[in-house]
Amino acid sequence: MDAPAAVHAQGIVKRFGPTVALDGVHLTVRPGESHALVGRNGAGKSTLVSVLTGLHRPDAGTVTFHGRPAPAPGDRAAWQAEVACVYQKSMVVPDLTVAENLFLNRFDQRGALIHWGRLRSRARALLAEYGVEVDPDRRARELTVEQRQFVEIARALSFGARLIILDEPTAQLDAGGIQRLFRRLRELRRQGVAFLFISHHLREVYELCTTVTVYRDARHVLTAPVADLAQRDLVAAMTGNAPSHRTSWQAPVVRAPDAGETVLRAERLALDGEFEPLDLTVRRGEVLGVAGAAASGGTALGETLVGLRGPTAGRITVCGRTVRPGSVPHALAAGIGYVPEDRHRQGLVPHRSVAENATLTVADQLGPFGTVLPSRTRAFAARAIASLDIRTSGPDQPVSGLSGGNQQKVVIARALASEPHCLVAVRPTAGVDVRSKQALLGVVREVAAAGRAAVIVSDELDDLRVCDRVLALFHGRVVAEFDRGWADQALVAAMEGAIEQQGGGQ
Amino acid sequence: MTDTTRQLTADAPPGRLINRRSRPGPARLRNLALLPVILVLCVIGFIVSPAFLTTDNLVGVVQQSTELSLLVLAEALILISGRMDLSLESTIGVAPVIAMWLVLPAHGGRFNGLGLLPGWTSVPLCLLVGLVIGAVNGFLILKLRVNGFIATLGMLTMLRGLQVGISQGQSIVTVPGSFSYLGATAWLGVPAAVWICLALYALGGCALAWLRHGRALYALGGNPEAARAAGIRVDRVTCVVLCLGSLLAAFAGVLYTGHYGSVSATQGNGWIFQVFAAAVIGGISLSGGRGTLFGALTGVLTLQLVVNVMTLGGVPPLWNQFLGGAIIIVALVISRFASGERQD
Amino acid sequence: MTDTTRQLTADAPPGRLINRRSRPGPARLRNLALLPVILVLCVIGFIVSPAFLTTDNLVGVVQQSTELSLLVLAEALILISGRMDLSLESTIGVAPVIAMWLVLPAHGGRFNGLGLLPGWTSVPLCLLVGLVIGAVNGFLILKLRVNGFIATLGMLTMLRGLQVGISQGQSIVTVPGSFSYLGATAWLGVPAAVWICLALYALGGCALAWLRHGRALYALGGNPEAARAAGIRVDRVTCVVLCLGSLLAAFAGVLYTGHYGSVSATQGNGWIFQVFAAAVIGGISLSGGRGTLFGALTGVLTLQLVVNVMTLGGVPPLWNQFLGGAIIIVALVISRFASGERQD
Amino acid sequence: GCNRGSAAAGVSGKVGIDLPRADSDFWNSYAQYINQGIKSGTVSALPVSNSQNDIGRLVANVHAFVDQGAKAVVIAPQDTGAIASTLGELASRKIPVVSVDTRPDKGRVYMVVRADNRAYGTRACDFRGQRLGGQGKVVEFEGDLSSINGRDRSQAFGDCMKTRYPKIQVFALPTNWQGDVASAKLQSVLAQHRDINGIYLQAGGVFLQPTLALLQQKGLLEPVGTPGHITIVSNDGIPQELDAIRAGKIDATIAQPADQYAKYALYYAKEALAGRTFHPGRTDHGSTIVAIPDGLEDQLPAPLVTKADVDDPKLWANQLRRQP
Ligand SMILES: Nc1ncnc2c1ncn2[C@@H]1O[C@H](COP(=O)(O)OP(=O)(O)OP(=O)(O)O)[C@@H](O)[C@H]1O
Ligand SMILES: Nc1ncnc2c1ncn2[C@@H]1O[C@H](COP(=O)(O)OP(=O)(O)OP(=O)(O)O)[C@@H](O)[C@H]1O
Ligand SMILES: [Mg+2]
Ligand SMILES: [Mg+2]
Repeated sequence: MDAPAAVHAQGIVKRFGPTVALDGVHLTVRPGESHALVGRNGAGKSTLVSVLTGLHRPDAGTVTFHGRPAPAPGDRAAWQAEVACVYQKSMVVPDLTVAENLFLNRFDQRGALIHWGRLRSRARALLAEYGVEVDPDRRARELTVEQRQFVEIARALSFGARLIILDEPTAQLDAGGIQRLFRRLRELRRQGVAFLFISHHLREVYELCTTVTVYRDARHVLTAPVADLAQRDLVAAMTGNAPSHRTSWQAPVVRAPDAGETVLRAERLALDGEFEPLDLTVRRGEVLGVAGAAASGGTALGETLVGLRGPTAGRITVCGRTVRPGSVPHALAAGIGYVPEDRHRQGLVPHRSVAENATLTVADQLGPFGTVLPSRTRAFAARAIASLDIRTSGPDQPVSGLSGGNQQKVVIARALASEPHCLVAVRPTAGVDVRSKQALLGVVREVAAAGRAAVIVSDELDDLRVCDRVLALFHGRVVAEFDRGWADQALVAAMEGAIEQQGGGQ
Repeated sequence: MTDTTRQLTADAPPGRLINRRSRPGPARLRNLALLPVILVLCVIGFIVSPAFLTTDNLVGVVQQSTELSLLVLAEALILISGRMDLSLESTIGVAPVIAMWLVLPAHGGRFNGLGLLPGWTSVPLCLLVGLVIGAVNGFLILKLRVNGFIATLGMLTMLRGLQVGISQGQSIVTVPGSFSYLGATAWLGVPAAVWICLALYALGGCALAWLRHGRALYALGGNPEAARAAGIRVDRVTCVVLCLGSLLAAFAGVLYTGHYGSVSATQGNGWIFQVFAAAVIGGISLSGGRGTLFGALTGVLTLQLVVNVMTLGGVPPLWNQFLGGAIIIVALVISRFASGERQD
Repeated sequence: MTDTTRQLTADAPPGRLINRRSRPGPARLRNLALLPVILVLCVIGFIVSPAFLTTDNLVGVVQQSTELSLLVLAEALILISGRMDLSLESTIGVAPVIAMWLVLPAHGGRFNGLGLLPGWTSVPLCLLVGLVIGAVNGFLILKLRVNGFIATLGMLTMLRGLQVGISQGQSIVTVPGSFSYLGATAWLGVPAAVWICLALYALGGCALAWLRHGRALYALGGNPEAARAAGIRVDRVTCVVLCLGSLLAAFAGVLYTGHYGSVSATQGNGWIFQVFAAAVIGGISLSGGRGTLFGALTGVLTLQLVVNVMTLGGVPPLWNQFLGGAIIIVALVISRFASGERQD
Repeated sequence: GCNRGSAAAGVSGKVGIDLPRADSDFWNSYAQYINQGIKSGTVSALPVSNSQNDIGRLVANVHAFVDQGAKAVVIAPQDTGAIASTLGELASRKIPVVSVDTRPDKGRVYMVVRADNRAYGTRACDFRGQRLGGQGKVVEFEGDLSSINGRDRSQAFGDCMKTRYPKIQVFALPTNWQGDVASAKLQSVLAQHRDINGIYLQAGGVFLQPTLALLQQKGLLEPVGTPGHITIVSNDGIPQELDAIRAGKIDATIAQPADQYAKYALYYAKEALAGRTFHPGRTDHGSTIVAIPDGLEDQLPAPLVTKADVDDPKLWANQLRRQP
């Protein structure tokens, strides 16, 4: 209580048009403290981050750093001296080199000119601290998502600020990456740096943080030491419901009938440079997991199954009929539904309504003769909104006005709209809050229970837990297969290629 | 599961919902953004000259808008699907010329064609030429993946050159009967071109609102990757839109030729800027996925009314162009503030 | 953990890293994409006419490129920072006219100015007018947040109208001495304009490569939010670039006026398309954040060589424009495949 | 084509000829006559270039001519100012210049071959004034105010109307030489004043058909001589105009002599190569050479064509007709 808080925000109000994103919230992070900020999608966490880093000016309220009032809104240098941040949105410039992205606008200058040689060597050293082996001369657009995320993290941490904000930094990282990040964070914490850490993975909160603040519906709910708060109480605080007994979702024990007929089958399917020939069978009532870290080829496998990419070899059949390779419409017609990895890139048409986005795959079923009847569209969307609990002002709201988790639900609604025989979902719960995650995984399970099938490609254990069977993918090869009841360690080890198990696949 | 869902929905703070329902929504406002501008222009026109509000004058304004408005319709469809086509302004001239070249007799006239085909084929031929041009644009943009703006700019120059080459730079004044009929007849006292144009706009508007493929355009323009992942055949739809756009431009050429009784080598020269201006002040986004045909139509009318009011008002010829430019900017600013959306 | 990483990296096919080091990288390739085109044009020129490879002819080509290349320089900077400015093509005419109007004596000449200011101020005045135009563009785009394409299109029309209004549509042939000097002197046997132009390109290229504010343009064009978060004053830098662009266009106006010995009312008319074409086939991306000035310069030279070779080769006049358009498309396709990147 | 090695010119040297544009009827006729002249061997010419109404291109083309060893140059600069410095350069290289249709504002020329555009405006005004008996309302389609010919015609017409027929009301409509703009504006004016009784088209090529089409649609296209007829005077003398005169749709046109332009452009180029000099005064082809500040101008006659003399075989448009 003696040293002034690293950051103290009081009575912050922020409105976007009619939406109140923050409603008089407060937050205090003490020096050297690692403070978690949690809440459901759209609770206002990212908005607070923008306010704390000077990107948005609050409509009301004050922010102080170490007891001093926050810098003037335009004075970015002063803000950067106070606080560094990894934003939820990608803040790399795709056409600049990695080195330049790391030192954007704070170049190593001798006189007026930028000294590129020194900049590169500094960049190389900085990246090496995180074990990221990237040529600093490469353009950022050529990096993988994970590498890009590390570039942003390295940049934020290199400012030497005493306060660092990380808004969902782990959403794009695999387990190894997360461990490397955490080690670095702990090191910094020992040096007295304070953190504000935002994540939907409560496990990470318990692992890293000492204090937690919960926001709900733009309001502050509670702040407490992490140690004093059981996980189910934390979830209850986030969702505003009485504590339930389950904290991480487990598939119900309804076993799929073993003799269920094959819904989706891939034979000797291969894509050069991504994954080697593999076989894969999903039966009626079954959820198949494909576990794989960032570069394992899992995403490519998912995209190949749904026709976004053409395989270099092999065959895909749905219910015995061969699907034309590399064609989304045919895959869709054959009964494959798709939840893409990146909803902003492949999932949503931002300015169009929730109804339109949700019915994008079934536009041919909404009226006779190629027409799309507004009444049917709305009815369709209303059903989806109700059954998936999408928080929206109505089917006509533009989908860009929804929070991340709700946007994700719209994407899932879109995939389910066509009533697919087999749902293929790539990291379906990325950036989605706990409650929504349960709901979404529940939906996947329901699909299976209704006698259909699903494939989940993910590296999140929570996602994989709902699966009946999990294939572990490493560097494009199936290295292991697990049945229900696997141990976390074993699966993680397999994903990281630590065990070369008895040649996977069937 | 479903129980929880119900519960949650009931939980949502009720204030928010009501709030959103009551306001008309930016999308709709955007379409009406130009109506105040048109109203003001009408008032000014009425003050400036009593002739403004006569049927003759207003029908005249509308008729003069027909060809431009068809190009705007074409460009609007293309813009909504996230592309651009500059070559429309040449298509309006080259398509009729090629059609006539194939149809007109090889001897005797001022302009000697090839006389390969009978006269009644001239309109279909003209449309066919439009289709072919659209297909070439589609090939360049979708197969070769070159920049659409510059590719169609090259096409603009090339097609204009083709027209000059074929017509030997002359105006062609022997216009086939079917052209003249479409361009110059009146139905119910209003030029046929106006009816056709309105019908095409209505058709296009309905297609965008209620047809599967119409809605696909918005998805395509808003986020092509998402559209692809949702099973829309992106390249095919884009190609169809490009062809359709050129087809409409060729049809505008038919109307133009009929209306003015000749094809001049400069037909449509410099129109593309007006086309873009009309579309954008009418609320179509240059980056795709946003806007309506109704908005585009108000854009065309605004531009045409400006010319009409300036003529009636007897603006000094030397300052005509200056005023025209200034009014575009003012209309743009008004349309931006009336719709309340940033336009970038 | 770190061990695993090391191991993994070691596991990676060794070819990759080496491979990466040795190839020049797509960014660099992109800059050189037009060199083969230029080479081919030179060979054709040489075959077509012995006059092509004479110093006289080549210097002529370069000199005729100066004004266009300055506009392309201006547009390239603006495009890299993620904006567009169509009004440059009017600025090149209106800025000298306003300067002369203020400077030329009120009586006696064919064109009567106001005679407000002494003659030596004409060049600074002209540049000042450029700055003001840039500032107006900046105000429209950054403060009023209207669409930049259409706002500057409105400015284009308005400024052209202003020029016609002020000059009464006449050419002004009494050109101040400082204009003529800059536009017509030769230094070391090569026109001064060429030297100045090269110097400005070199300066611009260096600024983009080694100055903090130069790099800021790429950041701005590539991801404006990231640029803002990194502390770049987005609006201020954009405004400066817009002003700088108009300033360069005004300076191009000085050179043009000196070069041709007069300001004509149509000065620069229709150039903007050429400016865009040169920039894009030179590798500048219309969506911002990509391209170099060297590339843009090769774009200008390509276009100018095409005209020169066609003249020397005696292309039939009627087919001149057709060929010109076709060559733009071919150059675009070549530049796309040589750089290996999609251009959309 | 490949004319490599042919640069070793004949005794008299080659002539560089630039055409101003390829998209107008008038200039294409001019181009035809030029080609005929070259074929018939009047002069030996370099490949004919076309500057597409762009002064930069014109200058580039002239440079290319010089580089190819042209000994005389024939141009038609539509921008009369911006050619000044090029003329200076050509003068310093002692290359004579024949300027067709326009008189450069500044710079030495060997000969300007043109009809007097101010005379066009004045004649059109007089014809109109007499037909209307000094009263009425007249619409004038102005070309592009930034073109000297358009400006000269507008000014002369306006001045003449003001001084000689002050009771005639003139509506001057700027059109940028565009037919659709002209039609739109005429329609607006007609809505305002149904009693328009005269129209002056500054260029028949672009304005004629749109005007006729509009009048037809409005039911105002009465034949010449009937009551309610709107007097139309056009300018250019292209074949379509003569057809319209024959058909009684328009009253008159001022024939801008494309054939004479071409013929005398080549003629003066040839004489320049031969080193002949001319002096002000009447010529043997019914025109007058006058002195202008930096050279001479041969003012070719530009006859006003009416129904009476529309079939005159001397008119270039009628000659054109007889060609295969
Ligand atoms: N720029 C904006 N314009 C309008 N509304 C916005 C904007 N940014 C955020 N919002 C709204 O503010 C609310 C809070 O959003 P915010 O991004 O802060 O949520 P969050 O807690 O970060 O959610 P998530 O966990 O999904 O990241 C949401 O309802 C969102 O729709
Ligand atoms: N009403 C709105 N109008 C405009 N933009 C909005 C609106 N609401 C939200 N946004 C934008 O969409 C985003 C949605 O907020 P949110 O943070 O919940 O999504 P997200 O979690 O960022 O998605 P992801 O986790 O994939 O990055 C906001 O950051 C904001 O930029
Ligand atoms: Mg967030
Ligand atoms: Mg999120």
